[in-house]
Amino acid sequence: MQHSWVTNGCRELVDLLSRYGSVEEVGNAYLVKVRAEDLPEVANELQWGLGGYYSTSVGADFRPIDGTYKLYHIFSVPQCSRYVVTQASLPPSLPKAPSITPVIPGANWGEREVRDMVGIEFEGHPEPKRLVLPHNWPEGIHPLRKDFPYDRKLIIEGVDDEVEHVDELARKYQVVPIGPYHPALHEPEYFELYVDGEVVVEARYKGFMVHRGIEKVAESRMTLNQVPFIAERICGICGFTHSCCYCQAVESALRIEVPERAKYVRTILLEIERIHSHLLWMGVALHVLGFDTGFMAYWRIREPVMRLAEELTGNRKTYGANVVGGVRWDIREDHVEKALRILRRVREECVALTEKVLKIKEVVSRMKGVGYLSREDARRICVVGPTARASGLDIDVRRDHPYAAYGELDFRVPVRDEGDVLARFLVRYEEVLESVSIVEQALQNLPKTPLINEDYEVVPLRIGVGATEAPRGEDVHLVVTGLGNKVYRWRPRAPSYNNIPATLYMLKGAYLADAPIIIASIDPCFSCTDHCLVIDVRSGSSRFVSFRELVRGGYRG
Amino acid sequence: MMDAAPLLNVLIKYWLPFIAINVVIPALLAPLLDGIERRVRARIQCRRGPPILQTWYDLVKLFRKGAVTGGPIIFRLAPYIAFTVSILTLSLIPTLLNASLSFLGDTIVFMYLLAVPSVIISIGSIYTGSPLASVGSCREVSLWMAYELVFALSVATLAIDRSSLLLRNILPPYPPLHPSTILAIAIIAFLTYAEGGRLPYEIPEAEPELAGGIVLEYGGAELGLVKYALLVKRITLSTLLIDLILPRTWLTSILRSKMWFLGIGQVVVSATYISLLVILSITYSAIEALYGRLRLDQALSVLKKSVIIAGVAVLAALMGY
Amino acid sequence: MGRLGFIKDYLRYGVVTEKYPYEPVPTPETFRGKPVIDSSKCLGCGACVNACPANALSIEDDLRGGIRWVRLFIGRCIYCGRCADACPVGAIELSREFELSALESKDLIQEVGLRMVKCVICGKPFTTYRLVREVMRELSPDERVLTLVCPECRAKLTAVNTSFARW
Amino acid sequence: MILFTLLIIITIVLLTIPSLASIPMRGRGANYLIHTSASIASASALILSLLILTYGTSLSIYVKVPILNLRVLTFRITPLSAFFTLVISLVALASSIYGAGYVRRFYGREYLGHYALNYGLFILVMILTVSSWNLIAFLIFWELMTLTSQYLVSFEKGKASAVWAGFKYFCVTKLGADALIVSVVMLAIATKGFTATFTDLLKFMNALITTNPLVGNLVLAMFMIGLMIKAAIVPFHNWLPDAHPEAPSNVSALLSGCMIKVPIYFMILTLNPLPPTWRFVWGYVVATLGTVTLVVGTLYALEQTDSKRLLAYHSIGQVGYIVMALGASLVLPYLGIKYVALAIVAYVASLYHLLNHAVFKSLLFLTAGSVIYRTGSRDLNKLGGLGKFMPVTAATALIASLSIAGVPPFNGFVSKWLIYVSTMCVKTPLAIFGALALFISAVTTTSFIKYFTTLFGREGRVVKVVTEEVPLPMCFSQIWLATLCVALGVLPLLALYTILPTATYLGMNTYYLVISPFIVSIRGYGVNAIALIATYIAVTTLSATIALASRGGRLTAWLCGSKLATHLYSIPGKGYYRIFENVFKEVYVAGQALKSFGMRYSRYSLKVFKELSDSLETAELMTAIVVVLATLAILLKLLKWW
Repeated sequence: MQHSWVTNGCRELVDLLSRYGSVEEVGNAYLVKVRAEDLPEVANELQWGLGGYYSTSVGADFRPIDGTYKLYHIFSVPQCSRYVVTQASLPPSLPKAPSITPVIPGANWGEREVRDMVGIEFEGHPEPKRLVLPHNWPEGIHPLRKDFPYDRKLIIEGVDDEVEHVDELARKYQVVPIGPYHPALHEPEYFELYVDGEVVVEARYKGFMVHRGIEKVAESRMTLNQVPFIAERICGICGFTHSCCYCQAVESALRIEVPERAKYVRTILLEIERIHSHLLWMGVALHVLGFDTGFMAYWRIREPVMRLAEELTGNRKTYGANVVGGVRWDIREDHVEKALRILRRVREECVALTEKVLKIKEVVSRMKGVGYLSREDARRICVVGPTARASGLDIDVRRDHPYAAYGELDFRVPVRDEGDVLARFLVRYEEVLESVSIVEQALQNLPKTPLINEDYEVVPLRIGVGATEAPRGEDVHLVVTGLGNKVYRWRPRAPSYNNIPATLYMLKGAYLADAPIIIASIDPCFSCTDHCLVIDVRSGSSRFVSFRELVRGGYRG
Repeated sequence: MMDAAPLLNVLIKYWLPFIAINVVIPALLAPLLDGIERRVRARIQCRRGPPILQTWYDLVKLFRKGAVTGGPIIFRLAPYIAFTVSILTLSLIPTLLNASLSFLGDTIVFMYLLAVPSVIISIGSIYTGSPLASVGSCREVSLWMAYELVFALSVATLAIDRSSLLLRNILPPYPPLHPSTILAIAIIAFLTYAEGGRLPYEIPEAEPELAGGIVLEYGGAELGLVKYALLVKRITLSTLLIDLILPRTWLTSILRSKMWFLGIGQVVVSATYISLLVILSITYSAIEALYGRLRLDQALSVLKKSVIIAGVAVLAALMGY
Repeated sequence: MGRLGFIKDYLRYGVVTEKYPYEPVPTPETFRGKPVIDSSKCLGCGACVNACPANALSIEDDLRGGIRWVRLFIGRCIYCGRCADACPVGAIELSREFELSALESKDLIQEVGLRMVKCVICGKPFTTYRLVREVMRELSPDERVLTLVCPECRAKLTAVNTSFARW
Repeated sequence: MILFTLLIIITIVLLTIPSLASIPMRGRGANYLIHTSASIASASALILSLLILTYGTSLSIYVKVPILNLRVLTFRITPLSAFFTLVISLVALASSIYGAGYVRRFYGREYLGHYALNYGLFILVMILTVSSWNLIAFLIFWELMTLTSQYLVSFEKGKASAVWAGFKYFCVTKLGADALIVSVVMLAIATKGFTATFTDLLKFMNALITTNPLVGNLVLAMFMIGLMIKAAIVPFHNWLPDAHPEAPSNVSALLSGCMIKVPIYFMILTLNPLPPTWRFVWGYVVATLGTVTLVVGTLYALEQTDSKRLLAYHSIGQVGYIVMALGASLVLPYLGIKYVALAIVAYVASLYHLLNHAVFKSLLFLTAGSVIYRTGSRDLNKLGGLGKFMPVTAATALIASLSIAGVPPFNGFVSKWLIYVSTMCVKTPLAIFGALALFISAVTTTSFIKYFTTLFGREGRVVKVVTEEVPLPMCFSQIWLATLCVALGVLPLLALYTILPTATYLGMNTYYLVISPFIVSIRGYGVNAIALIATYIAVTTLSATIALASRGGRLTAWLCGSKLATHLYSIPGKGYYRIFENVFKEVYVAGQALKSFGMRYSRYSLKVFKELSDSLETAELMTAIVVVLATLAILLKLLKWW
């Protein structure tokens, strides 16, 4: 009775949540205000009791507003088609919350990032080390606090010597570094593999080396409608999904109705992005396995898709299409024809090529049984996307939390139980075919409505959660709208953020030669995962590079 | 008027110039063949591919660069030694002309010299302590051990058959061609492919895995030399295979009896040699384009199987087949 | 042999890569390349500067010379086309040109200089002639005078007016 | 003649009197006394053996018991024994000079007087063993060789592993000696008794084996087993990898370089005069065992991560090469006149490799010793980066590694090449042996890539030792042996001049050698090797000037501003060839079977001696055994006399 405004969704979920605090429905999410000490219990109930999936943690400095810190944990509850955002207010004097990592190991990174960036301490965290900030960053300075200006210059003394720390494991085995630049993926990352013979005994990851300060910049000096353009630059491949996710978060926060046609266009572009991303990955996977002919062949198939995206949006990367309230460019009738033709060809060639590739012995033998991730581990580390689906977790945001036009289209979610690299390859392959079919359906059923709804008002301090299924998995954005057409807090969480910790599990017991394909198999996007502030200088000291300096750097060319 | 025959005799007596030609021309040809191979691979991948001379351009570019690292002396010297030895190896087998430094047991010396470049570069690479270069070097020598076993058994097969370890005697013409000889030549053909560091066996360098592996630490002119040494090694291996199947003396003698004028037989043989080299390059690179990389243990298992085949060949040769 | 299928593919598709630097690559008509400011149309209103998410566009008033500079630095441009959306007169458009490399970063800057109007009261340049002309076209003749007054002076004037009204 | 006598006297006197004299000395005195005198004695033995080889004559010496007018001890320095004396004295010279520096690390820790006694006697006894010409002399010195070397193996009393290894070594080889003794006793009973010379024995043996093959072969087999245990032929090899590493490194050099060669002398001596059929059979037996030995020994060496243990396993492997070639030289003449020349090549190869192995293996042990001297560690998983501090040791270790690997133009190459030439083109299983040997040569190479790079290359993984080059005497010995490695490789005729007299002495027709193409080819190779090395040197100096002129800066590894623990990036020794070992595990399974046979044997021998050792101290045990032996000998002598 007290929840009569709850329109649909799980009674059970609402009952559970209302035991801990007041529940509010925001778009496709429930916002529940809980006490900090209840967090582990709530997390346990949601993840293990109800069968939900932990997504991420967000910290926010609300001191200018109500004098507290806010800590959000986001959970996806697929069977209710709802996200759950738990909000805990922490006192400004000593922001402290019990850690949920002991309950959900997958929360490890999320909490550590909150600790680094906002300065909320987590009690009982099993690994209370820095994640994002370098080791020699001064204590007590947290970049995402509101009293830290975005263009503040911070000269840091000393050298980050965390890796110098030598433990027994390193003494016993050979340490093989992969990185700071991955030989095949060409992205900044650093894996430390402890190798016995050529077998990996243990692996460690150090990332967040190229933080770009996107969140801070967006919160500080961009307007609500400019953020989509920086959001899509979080990733070089799945940019559209980020801008879409952001727009959905804002739309849900501000209760903006998006026109039907815009939803369809978004769907089409999202799926085109998935097709080219998966084809790219399949090519790269073959390159990592040394089979360059297959690599070139997949990219040959991918090229028409890129050209199609270029025709539809004016940019090979579908950049610049999304704004809050809709999309900016329409799909013309003649494009529909052309797109259908290209998609047909892509499907045919992809099927033929994959059949050929799967007959190549050495390629298959190097994927089969390699990089095994069990269903239980996948669940505990909260992996998402094809990595999860290849380990038997049947989750897909498109189906579980229908957004854009997915609710009206017919598609299948491929799931496999093998949990190895080959399964991930096959899941992606099947997804390409599904995506082709989704785009075809969407193109054929484009509704005739306006493209964009710009008739909305920016109400400050509304919370919205946006989620999309990026090619690599669930992409979650949390937005708190701000005063003056701005964003108060925006936290994008890319899928690789949840998937990278899984590689450490997969690497154990693998051959060193298989490490690159295992790392590549989650289709990691290190630049998605890193998005903050520290840029490294050759002198060996790290410093905070202000936005202005970046501007000047740009001029220097 | 000067008679041609005595001149020729003099030249044959002083065969050193011949050997020089035999060494220099294939060495110059090696990067060119690589250019062809790159082109062929590109075409199979539906790419346009670089110009044929690209490998030469690359090498020249590398030679003009200074070294980046000042590593230990053995590391710095290894490329020079490797390159010298790979050139020396060429002098032991007939290439363009039918002349070589020939002495008893030269087959063994040939095998040893063929191995020296990778051994010395492995030592140099591990010496630097670079993890990926060390792993690459260990892979290189692990593979080499297995190759050596197969190679030794096949050479033993041929040597048993001809009762000689003189390379000249092992090469054709073969009086009766035994099945064991054919098997051994087939195995050597496989080895010339695999030992050339071609794709399913291009494990020590493995760019996506080890970022260049064994040659990772080298740069500039030294890298150029290492790469050149590998190219020369490839052409040496191809030459070995061609020598095993091309009946030079027979061809020359036939042509000498038919054509009266000077040297035409030699010209034909040389032309055949070069065209066989090109054909072999095209075939090898086409095969290479169609394979992925094996893991070291998988590659060694394949080689273990070929050890068994080579063993069968030796046993057959011992029984007189 | 499955492998030979790849050779068959070559025979079927041929060479698919382009001789790009030697041959031009066509771009679709919807392509968004380098933005071009039409200096004959630009009013200097600054709508594009506000819209630009990447701060590629900027406005600078040279008060001494009385010139307003509208600058576009392509090094920062993300080719989103928000400036073209925002421009009231269609002075900025995204061309189909994409070969943007330059030897010096200053080659990547487009500048449009617009003469500014001096305030009739304080004499300080405050906006461009074109903008004033455009605004005047919309207004009734008796309101037009105010367009030549800079915002500060106008604020003072309004304050005086309202105080009169109160009195 | 006077010169010979003088040299013999110098050798014997300088090896006995200082040894005895230094018993009461504890440290420095014993060190300098014994090593100086041993060096001079070795040098004189070297000259003596060279003289004998040059003249090609034999020298006989008798020790008479005046009352009975019996020639109790008979010695004869034949060209063959002179060759072995040469090998022993070459290594002993280096080892003694090296020892003067090396044993300083025992000052104040161990009692050097006993070391001095055993060290001097050990060298002398080895020389006397290969010179002994009757049974009693052979037995006495054979046993003394075991006793003295056993003491040296377990010299470091503080180390339990050393004491245990010495004990195991003693037990195993003692049991081997028992087989030997039994056969010798049988022979002695059958012939003139213990004073029977080898000439008599061999004559008798020939007769016996033709008339009564069963008994003859049984006696011969007993004798051979005794020798093989001492030579560490698989499956009797498992004492060696324990014993050799535990000795002080200069003694390890002697053990691996010389002592395991002594049985080979007796193999040559006994097997060569056999009737052709039995020669052929025994040749095959020996060649097969040699091949098994070289394969198993070297493949096991591949997985070692202890520097001296790795070298010890390689000693097994290299003895396999020697024995395999020896077997081939016995087999080949039987195949026809065409192969007689090949047989001589095989024989030459065998002795050549023996000489080479003595040189490079002792050098390798010395370099390992130098590393121990400076760092105190033998662990290839931990050591590293010593090349910067110990350039001489590193350079000599590289030369020795390349030599044992058989990389041209070093000495190992020539002898291995002769082995392949003599075996690979023969239409018999020998060809497979040759091919396997060629493969194992590759394994040896990779193994020494590991040995060299782990010790001297990269950065040390765990032990970061600030260290310096070893003292001068040690450097000198290493350089001396390294020079020999190069010289014997580039100028193979040097070695041939010492080997050919032994062939003539054994009645091989060197006529074949002169006319056969092989010796020409050896000469031809000599020329080519010089050409090769000339090219090497030219190119390397040229490139060195270029390379060193363009000296680039070295950058440290960098991780986006973080420091990296780069020394942990070095591969530990165990990681080098793990995958190869896994894939070729069948060899190891087979090797394990052989090893378990050996283990069973050694366990048995240990059990036998365990009871003895429970009640007796090692020294007492030695005396006890000498007494027992002497009594046995006297008893038997009396029996005969009576």
